[in-house]
Amino acid sequence: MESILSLGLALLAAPLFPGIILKVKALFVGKKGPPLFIKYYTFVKLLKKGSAYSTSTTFVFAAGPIISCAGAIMVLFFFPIGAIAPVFSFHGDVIVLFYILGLGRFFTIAAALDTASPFQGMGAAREAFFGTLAEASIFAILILFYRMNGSLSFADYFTGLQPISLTSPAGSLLLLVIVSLFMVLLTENSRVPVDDPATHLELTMIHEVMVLDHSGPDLALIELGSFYKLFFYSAFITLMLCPLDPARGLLNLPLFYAVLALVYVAIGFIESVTARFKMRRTPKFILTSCTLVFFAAILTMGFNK
Amino acid sequence: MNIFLLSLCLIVVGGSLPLLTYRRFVLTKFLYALTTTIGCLTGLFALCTSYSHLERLSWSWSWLHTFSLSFTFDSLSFFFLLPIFLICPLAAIYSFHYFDDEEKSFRIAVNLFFTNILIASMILVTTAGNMLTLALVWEIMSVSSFFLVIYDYEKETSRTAGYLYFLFAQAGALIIFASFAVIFSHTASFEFNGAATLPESTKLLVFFLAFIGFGSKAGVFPLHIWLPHAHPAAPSHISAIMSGVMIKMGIYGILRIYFILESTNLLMGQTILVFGMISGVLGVLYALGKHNIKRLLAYHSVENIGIILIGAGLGMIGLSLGDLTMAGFGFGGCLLHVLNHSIFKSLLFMGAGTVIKQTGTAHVDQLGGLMKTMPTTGKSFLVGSVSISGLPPFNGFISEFLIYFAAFIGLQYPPHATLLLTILAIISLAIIGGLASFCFTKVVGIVFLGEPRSKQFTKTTEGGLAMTIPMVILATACLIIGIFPQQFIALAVNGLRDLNGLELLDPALCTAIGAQLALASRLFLLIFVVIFFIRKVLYRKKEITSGPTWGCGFTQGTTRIQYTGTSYARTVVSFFKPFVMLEESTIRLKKIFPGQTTYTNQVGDIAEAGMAKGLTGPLVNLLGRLRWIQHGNVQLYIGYIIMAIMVVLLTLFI
Amino acid sequence: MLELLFLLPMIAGLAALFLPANFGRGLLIVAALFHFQLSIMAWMDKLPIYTADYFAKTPAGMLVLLVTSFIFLCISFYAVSYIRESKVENESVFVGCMLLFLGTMSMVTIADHPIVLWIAIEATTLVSAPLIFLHRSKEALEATWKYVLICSVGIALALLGCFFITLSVDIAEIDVPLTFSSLNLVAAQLDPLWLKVGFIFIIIGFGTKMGLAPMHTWLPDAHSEAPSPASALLSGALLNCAFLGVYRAHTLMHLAGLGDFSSNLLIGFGLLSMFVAGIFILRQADYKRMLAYSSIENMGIIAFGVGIGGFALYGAILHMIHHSLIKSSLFLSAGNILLGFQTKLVTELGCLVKYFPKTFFSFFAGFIGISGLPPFGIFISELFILIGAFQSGHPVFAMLFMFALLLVVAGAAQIVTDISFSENETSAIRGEESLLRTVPPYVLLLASIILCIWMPTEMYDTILNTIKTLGGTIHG
Amino acid sequence: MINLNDAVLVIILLTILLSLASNRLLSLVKNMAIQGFMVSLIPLLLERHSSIGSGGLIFFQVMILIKAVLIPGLLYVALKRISIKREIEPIVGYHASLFAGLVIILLSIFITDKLHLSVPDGNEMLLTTAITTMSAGFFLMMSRRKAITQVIGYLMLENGIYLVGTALTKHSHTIYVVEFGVLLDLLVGVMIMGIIMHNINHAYDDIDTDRLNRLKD
Repeated sequence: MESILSLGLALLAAPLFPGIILKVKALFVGKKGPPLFIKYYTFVKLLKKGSAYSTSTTFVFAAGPIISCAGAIMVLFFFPIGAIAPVFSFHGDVIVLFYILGLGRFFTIAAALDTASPFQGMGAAREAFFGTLAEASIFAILILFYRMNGSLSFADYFTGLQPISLTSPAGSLLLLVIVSLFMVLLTENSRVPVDDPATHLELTMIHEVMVLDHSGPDLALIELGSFYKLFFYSAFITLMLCPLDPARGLLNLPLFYAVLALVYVAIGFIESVTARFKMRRTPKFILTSCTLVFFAAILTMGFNK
Repeated sequence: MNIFLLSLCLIVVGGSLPLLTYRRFVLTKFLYALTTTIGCLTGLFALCTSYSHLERLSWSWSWLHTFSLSFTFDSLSFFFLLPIFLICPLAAIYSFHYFDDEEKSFRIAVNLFFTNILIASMILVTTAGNMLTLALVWEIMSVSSFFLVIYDYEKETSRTAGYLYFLFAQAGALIIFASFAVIFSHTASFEFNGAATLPESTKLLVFFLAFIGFGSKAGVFPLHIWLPHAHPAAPSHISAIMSGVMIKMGIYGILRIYFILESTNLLMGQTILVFGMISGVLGVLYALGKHNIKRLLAYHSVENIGIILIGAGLGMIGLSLGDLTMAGFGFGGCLLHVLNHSIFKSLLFMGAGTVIKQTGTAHVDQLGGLMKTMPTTGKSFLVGSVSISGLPPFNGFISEFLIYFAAFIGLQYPPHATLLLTILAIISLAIIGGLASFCFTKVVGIVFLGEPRSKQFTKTTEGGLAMTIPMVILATACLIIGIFPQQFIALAVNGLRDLNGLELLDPALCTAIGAQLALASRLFLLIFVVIFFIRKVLYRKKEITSGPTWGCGFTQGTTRIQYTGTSYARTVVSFFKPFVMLEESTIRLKKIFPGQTTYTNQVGDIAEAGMAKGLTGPLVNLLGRLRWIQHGNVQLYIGYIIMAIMVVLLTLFI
Repeated sequence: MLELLFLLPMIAGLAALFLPANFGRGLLIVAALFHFQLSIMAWMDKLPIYTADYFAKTPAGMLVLLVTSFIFLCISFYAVSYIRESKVENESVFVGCMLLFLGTMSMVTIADHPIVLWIAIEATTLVSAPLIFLHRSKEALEATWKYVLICSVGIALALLGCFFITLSVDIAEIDVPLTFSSLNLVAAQLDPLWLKVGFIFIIIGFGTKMGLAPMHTWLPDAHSEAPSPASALLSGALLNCAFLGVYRAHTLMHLAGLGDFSSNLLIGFGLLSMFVAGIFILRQADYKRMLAYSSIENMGIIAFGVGIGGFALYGAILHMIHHSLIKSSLFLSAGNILLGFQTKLVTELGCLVKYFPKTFFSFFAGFIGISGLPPFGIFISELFILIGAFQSGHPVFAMLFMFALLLVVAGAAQIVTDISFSENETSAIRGEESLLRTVPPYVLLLASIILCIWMPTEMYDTILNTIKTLGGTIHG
Repeated sequence: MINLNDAVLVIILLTILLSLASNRLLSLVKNMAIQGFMVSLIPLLLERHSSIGSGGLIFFQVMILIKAVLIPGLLYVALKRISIKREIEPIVGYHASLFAGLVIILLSIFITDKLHLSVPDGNEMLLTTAITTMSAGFFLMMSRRKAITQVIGYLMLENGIYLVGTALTKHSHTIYVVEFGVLLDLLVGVMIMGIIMHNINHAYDDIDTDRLNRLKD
């Protein structure tokens, strides 16, 4: 019951946090910024609209948003939000979930290519490339976690006997992981410095250009999916930063959401102080994250036994 | 057993019939498809009925007075028979509409004949009960598939492919024979069961020889060179059989030799693992760079063989470490991936075949928008693509998951080499998965989605029913395995039942995960369906308009403005440059108002180039220099004789 | 009487030299049939020997005899059609020499006295020379000259070798009849040094005839320039006969306890021949020469197998039989190609499969067979030789053997696929594919397949008897 | 008293040196006739052959007939028909050839000495001659261009081998029928070579073996 409650809360609250990012960015340039609930407003607005479909597209175009959104939601089903046992969990679920996210990416790309637009193809190529590299980083993280507590599910990572946190025996290594995961977060959720949807120049965009042709409820689904995805990555980092006792149940949530908000603030901060990388530097950026974790994983060879 | 023989007879007879009736073209194809399908289904039936008492299935004949040809079944052969009996009938049905050139009726009849010889020989390979038998049927398999590869012999590429294939098959077979010979020289018998008594170092030698030999058939990097040539050359349903089923015989051979040796040497597993990783990553990389759709698929076979080998390697390491769970997951994943790959790869080859047949080109960048004109092919191909990318909820994911699992279990073992290798295995699996989905978004996106890149492809039509039905069946199979993984994992683990060292494996350990995976797949499907209906509700009574794609300000875009596969893959391919020999040719923009520009690239295979540069080139050169021996002068020839006498006499007196 | 085996074809041959051409063809077939029947009778022990000082029935000889007789029978039918279509001027010489050739070869198979063996082998050279020169072209002339000169020189050395063996008997002061069968009984007492020297000269001498490198130089010329039926006989039958000479000497050496020495020589010459053949088969421009080099390779394989001994010996004997059948079939098919396209150059022909499908079938099947693939027997013989090589502890040799095999297959496959499939503009002179010319290659191939599937017990026993003296075995 | 045996051997050696030095084909043929005759005489002069039966006598007569008369005769006829008188431009010149001949003799003596074999009755001289004859035969074949010289070289080789046969082996093995067969082969061989030579001359207007250089790889 607790699990379902926390899941429901997360599903509802996720669109709130990107608002924080916008707020932070606005504050940095000395503006007031949009209201915190801006994402809800746009979401509802999009739902009300109709759609225009390109004559080039097929059912794949429509399937893209559904699948990517379903994937993101699915991940939350398995994630211990606020160290509260998730709805479902089994040994190995992390692999499934990251592959589900991969499926979402597959269809987003396919949908982009379905429009026959040159820019969308370009964005798709970049998304696929960076996604692949990020996947390597993520699996390196999983290796490290397995070395640390021998489990392969989110629930065990944070609610098990040996939760993974900065305070755990090999916690020092986690610093590397947090940095790396943050980099992955930026990549996977198309944030600055990897991607900047706000440039309004299609040639330099990655994710945003792929969804150019979507409109109305389809676009709403895409937005929703990206909220959940960002929420998931941030929550992941949050739980590493601040270990919570699973026994306390729902009482964890306030602290959890507070730290989570801090992660979003950090994203906003990064977005405000850095500019987008040149496209050529991006692979190096992601590779750095991969190397960091890999290094950490190698270090565990000394820690155990 | 009698039913089994009956099915074998049916297959051979079904293959021979076309040779007699080729003048009645349609009848021939019909009879062929019918008998072959019935034959394979009979075999499947025999398998199912005898599943519980496999040990009774064995028979042998005396051959050339002293030797015996014996055929036995165990769980491993049972499992490898599955893809044969499942894929081959579908390929036979597919051929009904694929072959439609009545002028070539005799050639087609010959092709059908060799197809069935190939099927029969593969069945015999999996059931061969001793080394001599295995050697014999192995060679029959090579010969018959050679004829299938050179079906289009008018084309230079087909002949080259056939030639390469022939050479690799011969070389591989010789090396396999050598490994048998080493066993024979210790046991003085052709039976498999004596091999366990070999000294440890000899076991290693036998295993490595067998690995090279069988590996060249399986397409392990760098012995895969024949593969990307042979598959595009052969007719598509033949590629489906060869890639889907035949190259798995190489895997079968490796596993068989490994298990008869009963060795627990860690080196074997590690070698297999390393080669698996190399094949996997490089296979998918080269696939990315290829523009011919069938060649691309062929490189994906190399990749998938890599994944299978990673599984097998992890299984072997598990066995050496005494961890039966790891072994079970490794081998189980390996076997399941064998089945899965045979399903989605033959689906993809059939899809590619339909595309090539209906459009007349295999070049990815010339196609586009086929989803609208060939919906069934397109949808099945999409399913196949998702499956081969190893994404849930389709079958490819299930087997990759098992292999991941084995690798993660391996993480807890101390030997540093093993640990490092398992870490690398996980990373490379991740990279392979990522690149594979990269590659298949390219294929699906460029070939089936978007707009046709050339006018002539706007009016393509769907292939005949006989071509679409097998694809639909296979696509359904992909989904079924994804949604009901327990049964299939159980099937794969059952395939390990009779193998040495794995008798104690508790199937429940490995199959338990199946239920969880099923849960995950079904949950995902549920969420998908829910969102799907919500979306439907949302769009009710909404205004839906349609128009051209927004061109970002370009108003007069032609269909040629679309992104091509070449440019799509370019960044990744150039990222891996030292391993991928990228040759680019482009016209640089110079003027303020630049004229027309082009960009093409070729991705060279380092193994192929390396072989040409490091082995065949110098060898041919050297041999060419030696040709002066036959100089034409009688005086010189007599000199040779004197020289021979002198040399030999010297050896006598020294 | 056993002597009829060579007397009958010799008399028929002499008669044919003087008979009108039309009689000759009939005579050829009749004599071939009779000879085959005699061979069968010899196998059934129906022919007593009258001159036991010179002749004897040995298992190895019987095998070669049967193969020779069978091949000759097939070729005789082919030859009749060939003569008719290729306008041979000197038909009676052709027929006569063919029969004399058969006679001398039969004499080799039953010769027991070393010098009689020598005489018979030298005689094969002399009677086959006119066959090679049949078409009277400049190339044929050159080939004949090289054939006669080099083979004569080589075989002269074999005579020297025979004298040395005699010397070894003398030095040991043993009084036995000078026949292989009696020498074998006292082999252990013979003088080892002279025996070795004798063997060296015999292997060089008969090796010249057998086509072992580096004495093989005449072979590609002669085999490619001879008319196809004669090439088929040269490759399929004559080489075996020369091999028989080496084999006899090797047996003697083995029994004298010098088996290692002779084995090493055989292995060395065998491998060398295989490699030399490989060099020239790769990128060979002339398909008949390719076949000729392939014969050199196969003789190398046989020598290698015999040298290895044991299990490989069984393989070598099998290889000899199957190579004869398949190679003669290939030469007959090559003859059909030559008649059809009028050229021996690979580059000038192509698409055999379209123009001459029947010939294509036999040619390609022969290629499959010679490459060591089932269902043809060379598959099994090469496998056994390979296994034998490993078993006897010669892994390095075995690897070289495999490498050489591959080299040859690589070359041959290229040529054969080119001939069979490549498109060619210079269109062919479309000859008819007459039944008489297409069936014999099939029959020969079929024989190889049948022997690979089912071997008559008598033949099996004979092979076992053959290899028993050399310590060969089929039980590991 | 001069050892008749040795005298014959010396004559044989002389013929060898002569044929190496001679450039006239006709004198080469004559040389061969003398050599053939002398070689045929050797067995008769050997002591252990003293008890020759009537069969043996007939055989030796036939041998002299073939080696000293028929074969040189055949060569003579061939030479007349092709009307070529001398060997121009040998591969190894005449003076060098003569020198090579001397070296060959020395080597043969060395080999004979080195072998220190138990040649019956210590006929080292015979063995030396035999080896020299064989080697010189090979030398002729390799150093001359004309086909006929090569035939002569072959004959010389054959003579040498024959000398070895008689020198080394006990007479009890010699079965005349067998040796007669050898001679017959030799005769027919030379006959066939003569015919081919005739054809070569016909086809190329020369019997230079350099022309026979078409078949090669």
